[in-house]
Amino acid sequence: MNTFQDPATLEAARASRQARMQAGLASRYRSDALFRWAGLGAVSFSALVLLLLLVSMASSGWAGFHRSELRMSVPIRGRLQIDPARLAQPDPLGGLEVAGLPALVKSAASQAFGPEADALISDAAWREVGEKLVTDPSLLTRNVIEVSVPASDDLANAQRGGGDAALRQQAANLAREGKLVRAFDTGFLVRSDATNPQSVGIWGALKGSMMTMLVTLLLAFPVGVLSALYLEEYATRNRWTDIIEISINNLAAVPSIIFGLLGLAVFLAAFPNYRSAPLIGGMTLALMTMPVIVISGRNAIKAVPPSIRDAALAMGASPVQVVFHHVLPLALPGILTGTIIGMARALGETAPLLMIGMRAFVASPPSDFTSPATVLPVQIFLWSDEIDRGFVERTSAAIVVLLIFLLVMNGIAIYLRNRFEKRW
Amino acid sequence: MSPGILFFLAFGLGLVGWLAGRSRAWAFRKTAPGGRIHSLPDFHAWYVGLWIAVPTLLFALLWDAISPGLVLQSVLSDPAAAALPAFGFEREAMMGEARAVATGAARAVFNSEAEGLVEPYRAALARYNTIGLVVTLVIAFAGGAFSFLRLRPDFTARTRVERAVMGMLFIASLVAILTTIGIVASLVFETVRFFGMVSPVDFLFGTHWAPDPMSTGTPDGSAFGAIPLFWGTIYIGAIIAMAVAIPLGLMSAVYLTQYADNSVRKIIKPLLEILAGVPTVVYGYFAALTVAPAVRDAAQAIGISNASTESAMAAGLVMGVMIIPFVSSMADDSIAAVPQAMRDGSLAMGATRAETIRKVLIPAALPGIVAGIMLAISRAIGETMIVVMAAGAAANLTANPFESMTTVTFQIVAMLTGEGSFDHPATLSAFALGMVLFLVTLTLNFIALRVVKRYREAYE
Amino acid sequence: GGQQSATRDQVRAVGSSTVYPFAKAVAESLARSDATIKAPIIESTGTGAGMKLFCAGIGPQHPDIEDASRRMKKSEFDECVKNGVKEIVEIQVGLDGVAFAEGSNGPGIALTPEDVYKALAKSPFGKPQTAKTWKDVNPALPDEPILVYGPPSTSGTRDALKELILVRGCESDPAMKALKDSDKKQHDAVCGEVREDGAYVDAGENDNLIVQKIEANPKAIGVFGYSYLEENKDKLKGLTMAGVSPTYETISDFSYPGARPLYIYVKKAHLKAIPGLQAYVNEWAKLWSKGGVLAKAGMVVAPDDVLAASSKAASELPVLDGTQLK
Amino acid sequence: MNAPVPAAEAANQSAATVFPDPVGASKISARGVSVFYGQKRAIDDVSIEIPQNYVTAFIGPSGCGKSTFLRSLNRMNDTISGARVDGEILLDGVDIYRSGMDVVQLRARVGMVFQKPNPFPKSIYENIAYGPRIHGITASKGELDGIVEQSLQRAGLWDEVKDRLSDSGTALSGGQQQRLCIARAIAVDPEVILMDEPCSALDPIATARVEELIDELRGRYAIVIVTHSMQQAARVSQRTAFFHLGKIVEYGTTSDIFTNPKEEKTKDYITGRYG
Amino acid sequence: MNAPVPAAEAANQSAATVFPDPVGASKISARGVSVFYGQKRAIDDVSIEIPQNYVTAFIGPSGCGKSTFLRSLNRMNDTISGARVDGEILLDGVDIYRSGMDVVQLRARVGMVFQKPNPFPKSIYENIAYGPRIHGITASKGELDGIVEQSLQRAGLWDEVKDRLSDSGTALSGGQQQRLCIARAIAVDPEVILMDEPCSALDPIATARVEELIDELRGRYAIVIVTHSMQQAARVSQRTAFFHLGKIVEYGTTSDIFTNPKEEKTKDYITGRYG
Ligand SMILES: Nc1ncnc2c1ncn2[C@@H]1O[C@H](COP(=O)(O)OP(=O)(O)OP(=O)(O)O)[C@@H](O)[C@H]1O
Ligand SMILES: Nc1ncnc2c1ncn2[C@@H]1O[C@H](COP(=O)(O)OP(=O)(O)OP(=O)(O)O)[C@@H](O)[C@H]1O
Ligand SMILES: [Mg+2]
Ligand SMILES: [Mg+2]
Ligand SMILES: O=P([O-])([O-])[O-]
Repeated sequence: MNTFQDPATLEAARASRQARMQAGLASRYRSDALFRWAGLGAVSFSALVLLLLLVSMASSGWAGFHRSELRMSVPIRGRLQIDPARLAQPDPLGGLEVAGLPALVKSAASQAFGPEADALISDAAWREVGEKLVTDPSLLTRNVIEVSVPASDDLANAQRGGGDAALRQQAANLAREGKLVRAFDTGFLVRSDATNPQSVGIWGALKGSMMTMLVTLLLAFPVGVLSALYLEEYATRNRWTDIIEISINNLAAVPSIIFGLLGLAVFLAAFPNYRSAPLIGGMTLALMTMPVIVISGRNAIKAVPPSIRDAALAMGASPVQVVFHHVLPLALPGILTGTIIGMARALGETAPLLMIGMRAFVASPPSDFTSPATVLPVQIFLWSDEIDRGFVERTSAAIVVLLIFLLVMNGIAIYLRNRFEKRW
Repeated sequence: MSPGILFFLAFGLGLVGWLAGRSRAWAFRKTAPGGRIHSLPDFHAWYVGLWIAVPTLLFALLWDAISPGLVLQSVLSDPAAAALPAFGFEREAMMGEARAVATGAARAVFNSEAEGLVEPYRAALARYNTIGLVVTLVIAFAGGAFSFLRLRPDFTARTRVERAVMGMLFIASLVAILTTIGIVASLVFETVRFFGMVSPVDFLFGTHWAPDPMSTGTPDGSAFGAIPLFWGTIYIGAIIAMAVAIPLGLMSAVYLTQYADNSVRKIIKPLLEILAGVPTVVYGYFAALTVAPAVRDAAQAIGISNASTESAMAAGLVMGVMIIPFVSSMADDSIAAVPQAMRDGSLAMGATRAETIRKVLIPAALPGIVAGIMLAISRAIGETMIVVMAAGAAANLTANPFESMTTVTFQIVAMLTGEGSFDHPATLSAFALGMVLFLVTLTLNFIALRVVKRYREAYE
Repeated sequence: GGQQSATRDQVRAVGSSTVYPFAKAVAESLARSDATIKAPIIESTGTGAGMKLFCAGIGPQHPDIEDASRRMKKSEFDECVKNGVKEIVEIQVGLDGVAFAEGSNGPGIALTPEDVYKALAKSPFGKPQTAKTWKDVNPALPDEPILVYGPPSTSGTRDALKELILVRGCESDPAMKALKDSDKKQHDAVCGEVREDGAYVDAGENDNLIVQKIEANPKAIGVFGYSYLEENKDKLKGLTMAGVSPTYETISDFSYPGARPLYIYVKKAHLKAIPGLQAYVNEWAKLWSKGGVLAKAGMVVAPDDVLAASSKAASELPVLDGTQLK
Repeated sequence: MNAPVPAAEAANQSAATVFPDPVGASKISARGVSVFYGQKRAIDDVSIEIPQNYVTAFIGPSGCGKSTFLRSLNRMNDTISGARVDGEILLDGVDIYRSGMDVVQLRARVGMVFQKPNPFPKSIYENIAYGPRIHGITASKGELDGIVEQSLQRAGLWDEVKDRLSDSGTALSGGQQQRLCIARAIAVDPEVILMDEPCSALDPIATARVEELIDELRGRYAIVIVTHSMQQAARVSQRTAFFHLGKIVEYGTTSDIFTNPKEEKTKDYITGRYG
Repeated sequence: MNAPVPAAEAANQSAATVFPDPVGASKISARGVSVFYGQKRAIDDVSIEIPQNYVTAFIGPSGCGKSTFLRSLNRMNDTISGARVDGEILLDGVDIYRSGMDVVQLRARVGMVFQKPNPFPKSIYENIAYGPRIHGITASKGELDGIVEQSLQRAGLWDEVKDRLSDSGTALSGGQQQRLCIARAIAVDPEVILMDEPCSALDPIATARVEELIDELRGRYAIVIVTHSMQQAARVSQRTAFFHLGKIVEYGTTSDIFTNPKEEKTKDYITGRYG
């Protein structure tokens, strides 16, 4: 075959090819555009779902930060037999109870809302009045104080449009008179779990989460970073390192519930006293988080250019000095990013904690690492399972709190990564 | 003395040794020829410091473990202890109260019987604290003296300290192996027990899952057929979820790596990461409360009458959304690992971007993408909260996505938090299910990681 | 575990998810009324798993109280004794009903245990299950397909469904009653097993979902604890069982066949050691009366004679005699 | 291989040959071209005429902008975000940067071969067929087979690979890969071929084969080659442009540039004073 | 900086100078050195004497093992897993591969400068001070300041950076970075400096500065430089070794190698026949 033929034939062939090419162009560009739109569609879909999720949680969660309150006035002066100094002593509420505050609030309520007032206000109403007095003892000298007390669960339900018709009617009337309002419930952030959605709070779970995370961090971070350093910088390829490496890579993908089974079978067997404790939860989550830290740590360490190691080695630095003087400081932002992401994942983890008894009802925040606690995601799970419909909004509110924490953590991670990405 | 104090003491003494070693090394340097000694003063300092701190810390740990027993023995030998109730737990509770008062952790005892023990306790504590303190000091002194006397200008302190550091790193990396062993061990015993009651063949190949945790007597192996669970797991995690996640994830990755310009990418990528960071319990809640009713209504609207609220569809869809960022970032990595030269080569041939992506980049990145999908599947089938909250408990062996189905993870949670007693085969089946799940995800990961590795190596 | 902390300063209760909300309410009330007592920790593990934890031994690492939605079994008692938990106090705290309900706009059918058994059993009276509609079961019932949403086999409500309704319906045939003595296993299978062809739907532990489902499908029937019916009165309508509709009163006097007692079991050995344990038991007694906090939370108050006996048990703490148990 | 090489140019290095005025026969004309990467100006006001049927070499020290300029000739710079081209580049008299210019067609007319051989990870056959396929040039499988064979023939690779067309392109040796890339480029029958250091990753023997091939191909195409090796420029090209700091310092026939440079800088570079 | 340069060598390229027998004054002697990467032999039985106070250049085609051999002179190959060195390398008569050799101290005596400037991402001051710090050379801050200034002076960088010692080393230009790396190497006062293509990433002007610096430094150190540019070898070195396929083909004074090579291969390489 002659590779180069007569130029005229060649030109003709070239022209016919170009004509064919021309003919196909429009449809090629169309499919290019289509492809692009499909990609944009995929991205937008994800963004939309995220938006839908956030908006639905936020809107319902916003309601969850509110509760139904009744406005009423309570006569004080001369009605409470209590020395103001008693309020500064321990258990001031006990003092007020003895002094007859519960009855006083009840009678004030029936004055304001009629004989069935007992069913309208929450059992805890007098406590809130009492706390008000404790924070400001000067109120004891007032004739009458204006208070907002939590409505009973039934009334709150009726205000939302549930429950029986009579109560709904009553709620509507009270609301019209301005006596029944939905008010922002600052107490939600400082109380703990309770049976009544009107008086639950998130602080107990939040504190439990923070303590659990602290344990996780203290265990997973050093171990993770040190193993990452070992594997990336020092380990010579042999069977041991292969096994370590395979273990870590697999652990990173082992379903979280399996870690729960591990915690149940190992940690709880070793420390039966500490069922439900942040210590055990933190240990279980640490095992889950550690591989994440190792893997991201290794990537960050790998990203430190070898030229820097070479430079330090050639200066006569020992391998340990190379790592602690140069590699670790440079890899640290990357390691921290990975750690934060791993911690964020641990913070949202539920299933393994269900396995180790962190689903208990705990009405007070944990006092130390070995006292029973619950954590935010488990609290969400428990509330989502509650009978009382008032919990639906509270669940969303708890989700909002959890999401805020996660968004902040992710935000920090993203910031760190953008800030320190590829400085060399 | 509480162990906390011993720990502090260990650190304090270590610090003293550190300072001493350092100043000694500085002194060497002043006199050494040329001012050079083998190791920097800091290494000498660490050498001495570690020789003091490590043994004392070990002793503190040991003492923490044994001293309460010693104290207890000594209190029990006190005549006041004769009055104690014979029964163990109550007696221990009183001892505990007495100790709490003796150490100042509590103000008073609940049980007056404990009152008499407070003094003996106090005395015993004081005695053993003194012993602990003295032994700590002796150990610290011995370690310090031994190490300090070894310091010389040509002493290889650096090598030794660095060897200790390396040992620490190595031990840290062993934690991963221990964890894996722990997982296997915690699953294997109960699984073996389970298979002692139910034959593995019935379990792995039976198509009927209806264990009754309340039943008594010999278990009925035919009620432990796990195929419906495996099917539900695969149907939700590997079919429905992947039908959502693969196209959307892949197209997102393509868009982000090939089309979007930098500013768009800077916004979208974090958004996807947030989607990946939403806790599964939130997805579960979202699935149960928002998606499931919508799916049911939609199914009924198209004429599927027995559509369930807890449908495989709802759980699968939400799980798919959860997996999108995972697939997209794996695909992103794989596509990015294809050398720029491939893309340039294709573009220089006059290919459009879509052609370049479809015909060159994706085929070239395919091993990585496939491995990524395997990892995504392994994550989906191990996902728990979404199915617990949205998929249901019914072990149906059906292909209708609007029916309720159950999964392996759901049953693990149900069996372990349910009514069965702990040695009932229904409860033990959770561990066998966990074992299956572990082995399947292990296999998937193992294959996927090998594929990824080989693929990365192919492009250096 | 060789922990040195030989004590615990708060009460721990485990067990039934049915009793859980009430146990929570009592714990909360106790913590409020006495500031010196730490709020008890209540964990919903399910009755069976709770029994396992409860019976594992004496000591701070083991719970003090077991909440149970059924009576302790003989086998569990033996396990307890084996592990040194010899003195157990049984206190009946109230009642729960297994309620049948449909959406408030449903047709409203009248059921009997026998109908339910025939409709839901896997092999009614040992014969294959063929019923598709309620009419197939009993010509008096409407010609509607059988669709029942109920609790899964892991829940105590399901156990109650079995014990209180199905077995009762089953034993309406004397042959079955006889079978119980001749072949226990066969009897359990015939009387207790629920059909799995889709007519009975396992709805997961979340009873709220059952409520939503039957709300959406008025022809479906839901089975759940009475407190859910109580809480969703506006959306649901209780179905009569043998002519009795599930109400507070009918359950409370056992005229409704689906009523079952709720118990707490207290470890006597822990009474002195755990601060607040006695107070917690007393708190139960304070709250379980008619119109009390627990009744408000949806628990059915036990009949007066039972209440009296329970109050006595709460103060005197008699030790359970294992031989009465089954 | 009886290519109609212009008679005057037949002997490669014959120093006495008089070249026709490049502008007259030019295939590509750059007029005042500047290229920017963001703020940075990598090419500064370059004008040059590139003739048909000759090999034009770009030489110059590292970083002087040779690759940048080369890539602006088929708008491959478009793929680098932040890159911007000022001035005009005419292909057969038409500005390739005019709005509405179709880059897909442009690149089919102006092929490119890269420094590192970059065959697609597909079979040898598919590598060659890629261009004709995407451009829809061929109507039948037979025609496509013909093009594949012809392109491999022209690239001098046919005999080596004809029995293993379905093997992966990446399984070939470096030199074969590079010739495969050249065959791939000529499969769409372009008018111009740009080559960016096409031999720098090859061993001496493979280099010699590719250089031979370049010489054969110029009968049909205008070829522009960037090279670091002055020896190579002298061996294969008839025109040489010397770049320095983003400008063309000198442009002329290769023999002139190497034996008789006009500029001091060129001379210094040629004699190895720097670079 | 008034280093005692041997008078005979003062004029760099004076071809007539007679060199002393290298073996007599040698600083480093390699005896039958082979280097393996796993199974692959990258250096094959090389023996060479490297003199004090001269610049020795290693030249040869890409991949012939120049860098490998250079890195075996300060045991930087130890850091590559799978790399193994056979034979003896004597520094002042002591085998650096003997067991018990402290590589940390060895590398303080044999400094190294790399192809790509690799300053630490720390301040200029810290870059220079790093070596003295880890080796505990200085007793006081003042002494350290003195060393930093002196090293920068010797590297000819002092005037350019004296006002911004706390700026990051990576913020300097490429040529400045490379001189910073040289200053860093000489801050620990080594006896030998190894340089692996120290100018290949630099522009011509920076290259000239570094070459000048190398020439100044040899008064004090033995310098070994790997280079791709024969012109550079001719400009800066007094001894040249020509590597090919892992062996030294020829070794001698630079002027001999370039003007009068004994081996055919050397000649071919020098004249650009390959490479
Ligand atoms: N993508 C880019 N972004 C920013 N600057 C770039 C980019 N590519 C090249 N440059 C810069 O443009 C200038 C010219 O680069 P170019 O690659 O064209 O040089 P070259 O002559 O081909 O060099 P070499 O011989 O090393 O290939 C250089 O200073 C380079 O740093
Ligand atoms: N880390 C390594 N592992 C395996 N082989 C290597 C390694 N480094 C270099 N080689 C091989 O050893 C041989 C010599 O490489 P070396 O880098 O010493 O060559 P060089 O002469 O410096 O080349 P260049 O001029 O390109 O820098 C080459 O074939 C190279 O592929
Ligand atoms: Mg270039
Ligand atoms: Mg090299
Ligand atoms: O937890 P149960 O009430 O179902 O036993």
